[in-house]
Amino acid sequence: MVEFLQLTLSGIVFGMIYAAIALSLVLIWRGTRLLNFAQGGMAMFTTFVALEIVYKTHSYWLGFVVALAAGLALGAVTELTIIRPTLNKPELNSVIVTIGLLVLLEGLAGILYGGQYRSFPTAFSQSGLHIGKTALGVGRDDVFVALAVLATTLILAVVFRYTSAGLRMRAAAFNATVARLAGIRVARVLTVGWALAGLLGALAGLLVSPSTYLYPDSMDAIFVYGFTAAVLGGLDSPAGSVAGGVILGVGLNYVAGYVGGGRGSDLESIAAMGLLVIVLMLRPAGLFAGAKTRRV
Amino acid sequence: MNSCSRSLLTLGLASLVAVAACSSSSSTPAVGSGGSSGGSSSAALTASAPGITPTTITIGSHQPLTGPAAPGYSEIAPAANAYFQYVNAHGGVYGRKIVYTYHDDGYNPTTTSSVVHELVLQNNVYAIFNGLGTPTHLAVVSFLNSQKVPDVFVASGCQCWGETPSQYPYTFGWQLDYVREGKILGQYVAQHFAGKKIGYFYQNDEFGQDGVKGLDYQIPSSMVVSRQSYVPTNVNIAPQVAALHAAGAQVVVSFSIPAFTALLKLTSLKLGYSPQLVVSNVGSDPTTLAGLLNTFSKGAVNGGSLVNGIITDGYLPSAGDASNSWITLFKMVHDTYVPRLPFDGNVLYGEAAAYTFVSALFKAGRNPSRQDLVNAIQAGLPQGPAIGPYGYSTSSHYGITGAYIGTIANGVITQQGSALVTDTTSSGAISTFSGTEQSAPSDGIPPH
Amino acid sequence: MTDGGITGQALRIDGVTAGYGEVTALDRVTIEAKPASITAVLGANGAGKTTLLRTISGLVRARQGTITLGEDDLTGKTPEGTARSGVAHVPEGHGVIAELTVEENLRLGMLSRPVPRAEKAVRLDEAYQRFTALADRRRKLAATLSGGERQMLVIARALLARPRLLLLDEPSLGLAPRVMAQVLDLVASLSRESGITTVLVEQNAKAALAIADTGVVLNLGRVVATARAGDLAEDVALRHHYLGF
Amino acid sequence: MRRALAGVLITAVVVWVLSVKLSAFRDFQIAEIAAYTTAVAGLTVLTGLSGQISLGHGAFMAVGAYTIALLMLHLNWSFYLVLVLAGLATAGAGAVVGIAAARLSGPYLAGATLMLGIALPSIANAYPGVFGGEQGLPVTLATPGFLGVSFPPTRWQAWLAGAVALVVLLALASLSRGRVGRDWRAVRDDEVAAALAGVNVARARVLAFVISAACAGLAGAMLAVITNLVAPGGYPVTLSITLLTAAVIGGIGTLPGAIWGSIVVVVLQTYITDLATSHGLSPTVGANIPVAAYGAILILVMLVFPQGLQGAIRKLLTGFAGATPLRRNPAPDESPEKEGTHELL
Repeated sequence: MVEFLQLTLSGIVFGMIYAAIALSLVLIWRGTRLLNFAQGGMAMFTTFVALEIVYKTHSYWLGFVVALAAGLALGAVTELTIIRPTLNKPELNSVIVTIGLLVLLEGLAGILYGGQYRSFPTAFSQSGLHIGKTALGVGRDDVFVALAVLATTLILAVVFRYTSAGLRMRAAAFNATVARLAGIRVARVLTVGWALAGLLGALAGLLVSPSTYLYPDSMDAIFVYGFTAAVLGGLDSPAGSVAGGVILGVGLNYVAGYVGGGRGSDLESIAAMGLLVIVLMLRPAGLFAGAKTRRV
Repeated sequence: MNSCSRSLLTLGLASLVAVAACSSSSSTPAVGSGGSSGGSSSAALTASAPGITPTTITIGSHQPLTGPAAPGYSEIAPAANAYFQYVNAHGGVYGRKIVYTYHDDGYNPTTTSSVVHELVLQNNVYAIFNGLGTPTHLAVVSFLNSQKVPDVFVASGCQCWGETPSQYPYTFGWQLDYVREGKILGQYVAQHFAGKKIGYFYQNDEFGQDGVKGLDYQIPSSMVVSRQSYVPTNVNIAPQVAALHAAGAQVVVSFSIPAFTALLKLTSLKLGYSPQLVVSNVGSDPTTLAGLLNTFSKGAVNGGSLVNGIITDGYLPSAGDASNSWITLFKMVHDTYVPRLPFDGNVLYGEAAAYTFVSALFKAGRNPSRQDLVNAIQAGLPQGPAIGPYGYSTSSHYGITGAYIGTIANGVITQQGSALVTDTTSSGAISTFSGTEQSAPSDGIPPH
Repeated sequence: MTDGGITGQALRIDGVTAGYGEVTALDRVTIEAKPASITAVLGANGAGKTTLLRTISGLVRARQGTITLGEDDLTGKTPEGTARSGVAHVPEGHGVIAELTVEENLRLGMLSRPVPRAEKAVRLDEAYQRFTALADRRRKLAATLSGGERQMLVIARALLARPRLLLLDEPSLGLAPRVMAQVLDLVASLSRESGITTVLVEQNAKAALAIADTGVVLNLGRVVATARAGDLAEDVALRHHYLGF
Repeated sequence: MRRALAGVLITAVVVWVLSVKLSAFRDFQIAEIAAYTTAVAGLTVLTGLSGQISLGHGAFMAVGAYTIALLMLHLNWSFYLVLVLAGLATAGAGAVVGIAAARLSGPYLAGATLMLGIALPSIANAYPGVFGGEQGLPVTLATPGFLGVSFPPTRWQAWLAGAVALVVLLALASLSRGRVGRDWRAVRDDEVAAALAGVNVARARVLAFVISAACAGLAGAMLAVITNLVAPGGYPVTLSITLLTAAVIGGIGTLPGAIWGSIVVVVLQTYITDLATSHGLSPTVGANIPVAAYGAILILVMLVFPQGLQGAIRKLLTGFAGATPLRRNPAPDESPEKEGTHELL
């Protein structure tokens, strides 16, 4: 029972990180109908930036803020320079461009920062929390991780739902032509979408790197699970991202903890595929697919 | 030193002209093979084998310089190369300079196959040295043996390199294999923690599985309460640690890479769980571990103290042991040629392997064929920096066969008792090594 | 409906050529529309009617010729730009964003130029008073609306922008005859009340001409006839040849 | 069809001449390129013609490779028989995946196939008893006796892989020109219209997966022979992504493009690495420069040659007039909403 609690809680923490990546993918998907394969690579890069700042200034929070700003900038610059020219080209071109960007960023990180594992600081203590004598299996910092992602998601949801900036972004995402005819500068909105996605990715990088170490490929596996979470939840649904992330994080923890007699971690990717296949067979556009998915 | 090497170079150039003049006299006699014919003026240097010219010896390797295995392992080849540069600057190997070409394979066997084909077929290397990784190197071991290319000191503790010289006559292991390591650690655990509950935590590949095999030869299965494995691509090991905790394991024996040793420590911290850790050599480098744990435990405890008390084994001197002559030598080489790398277990590993290779090259003679190198190693190598003796013979291509048990304290592995040697069988005894450790040659060049 | 001081202005399309790739869809088209008039653009499928509207609003770029609205040169402006200049284009069939609620769709109409918050509320209220069917559904997704309600929604949205020029592409498409009549009546009364210059593309030429001041007939991208709506409706030869009634 | 046949014959001659003239290592590279071409050709048909994306084709290569390794190891059957069986086994796997995939649209299919590409090789790790675990299984193919003892094995592999690739290319060319290809294109352009025109949409989509998977299986089998080993480490996600990259860089939906793309991914990496090492750069920098350069080149090619290399070549040959986009045929007045939207992925 204690083990179940521990598995659930630590699963939620990892799930929230998958959710952050998933959310950034959803932001870009809704705006540009494009999967950004460089999302993990961008997060890795901005986290290296944060690490440099932390080493130089010994201030975690300064590094944190700079990394978020770097994420915004990297997202916007990426959209303006290499994504925009591909948008009216054959559809896969922009995907290959994001793959190229991923490889480029990993190469650059290797050149600038070397290929070693670098430990990344946490915001709060990692020592485990207890209720009475029961260890929860998560530390104060894990609580911060979960809350940070949740808060960011909620802020985004409010902005999207209740502000005119949010309305512009949603309109541009759902129907670019109508949005333009309503006077919305769709191109600018897309850039903002990429910038926000960059910010979310940077947040994910900052939050996950203490538990994964930082190195050029460190976000690859996280990206794959984040992508899986986005697909599970439905690529048009931010709420789906969070649900998908948590379901994946907790589900994989149960598989690793209870299946295969100590060798469950081998089965995790197989379990993730199984989960994905089952969900998609029942709901081909993800768990949170809207009532109306037909699109012209 | 400097003028000496220059004169050797001139000699080399002269002989190059001589060879060119003689044109196609391909059947070069192998001069001074296997012997210690280190005499200065005996025979001219010739292009005695592919990759050998009168002035150079070109060797190749495949290494994970990028990709998931790069952290840690990408230091090894530069460190080995640093030692080769040191040798080159101090007279080379009978005047020849070692040219070390190592290609990145990203730890992908398909790429390994591609780069090794290039090294052998295109770059005509004399030998493949210290190719890193079990799955990667398995992709090229048959090719290298079919091409009769010496495949020496594979950087992996798989039994595959040493067990069957008849199948792979050109392949040689070097580091302590994981089964022997498991046996030595297992014996220690069985003796010192009798009656305790033991848990295993291991990387689910041949490294961890062979290690567990060795452990099981020594630890009664009734003592083992939980066996948890991980895959290196998945950093979330909370489930495994929770299971070890739930099973009440008081001692956890870990066959893990340093990152996962650190994660094991960290995740235990979150559970308020502090078992005695016994960690294989691969995952216990104190420098690396302290670095990985330092920022983790920010505020609570410091990284160095988290590492204290870990029990491990070593087949080379500990990098933190400044009084050891080998460490002095390798630290000096490190500081001169690759000062930007941390002086940790990986750097030490690369330099020690390179030292062993140079030692073998000297033994192979002034103008060695490829077979001469193989014969020289099979005839046995001096122990050099290793703690235990090499197992090289015509019937065994195992490298180091023994190790000591040590405890980490203040960034150094402190040796407990004397070195132990054993074999890879389930019943083979573990005995105290009767020989003595050697000290490093004063000029840093293997005696010849 | 208060019109905020904006009255309709003259639309001048002068020698405009436009198309897609190698296809020329409009060939030196010249049309003039008086302020606060309704111009019905008629013609068979592929005559270039939709392209004409798309060129005015900037979705298609004119290769030559000029388009002016009052004093404003619209030539070469982007759709965002023409929207800011007071052009409201209701595209054929696709004008509603089904994933947004009714009210959000309406709010889209007030994004092209800054509108004070209080003024927004006033305009929305007016819209709901005029289109009562929408008022009941304001929190519902637009996806739940019927075809007629959707058409109401897009027209209401266009009006919220307080446009100087209203471009309507097939507003009656797919509607039942009774609903279609309502929609066209609405267009006529809007033009009369608020003095908006309107360009109306319609398949149903007879119905369109009934409310229009001027009729323009396009064929294969060229203007083949321009006349008072009443005159056109009576020109039997033209009707048979181009308009099919 | 005659043009395709001519193209294949010319390529065969070129491969033969190169394999004889160039060094053993170049033979090895030719064999690698041929194996990649086989897989990329299948993928380019799947994605470019039938409009379905796969980010998990590496998994099909693994299926082919393990089939050949297991059958040769345990049953000792002839390589040529086993090669055909590997193709068939992978076609079966393709059918299973294809049936599941038929319901999924662009990004969902991408996600599902990506997980397939990751999960399938890990099965080999989970069941080491059968699949040899991380160490994998050895694959050895002897050079046939009639070529003599001294015949370089890499040349034989180059011929073999080249022959397989050319047969596959020819088969795909004839398929894509026939009714099957017409159906695929119809399904790709508009499923509803295709269904109304009497095309069995589901069957067309599944068939594309079956054929494409079979090609990947053959490629995997050949690559196993060339590298002497099947191990899960040889089929990482990056392999699947590399295949897609090769298809798009070469020119998605074009068979010659499959060859160009494969040459790029096989040769470019080696070439830049050699360039970097020869300039004596520091090891970490030297190893990462090829990575960064490769990424930059991918981006540049896509920006400069949006239709891929085959598109660029065609443009060059036809003097800027003939290169028409493969997808997107804007029907001006009918579908104004298409503009600027991204559908497949």
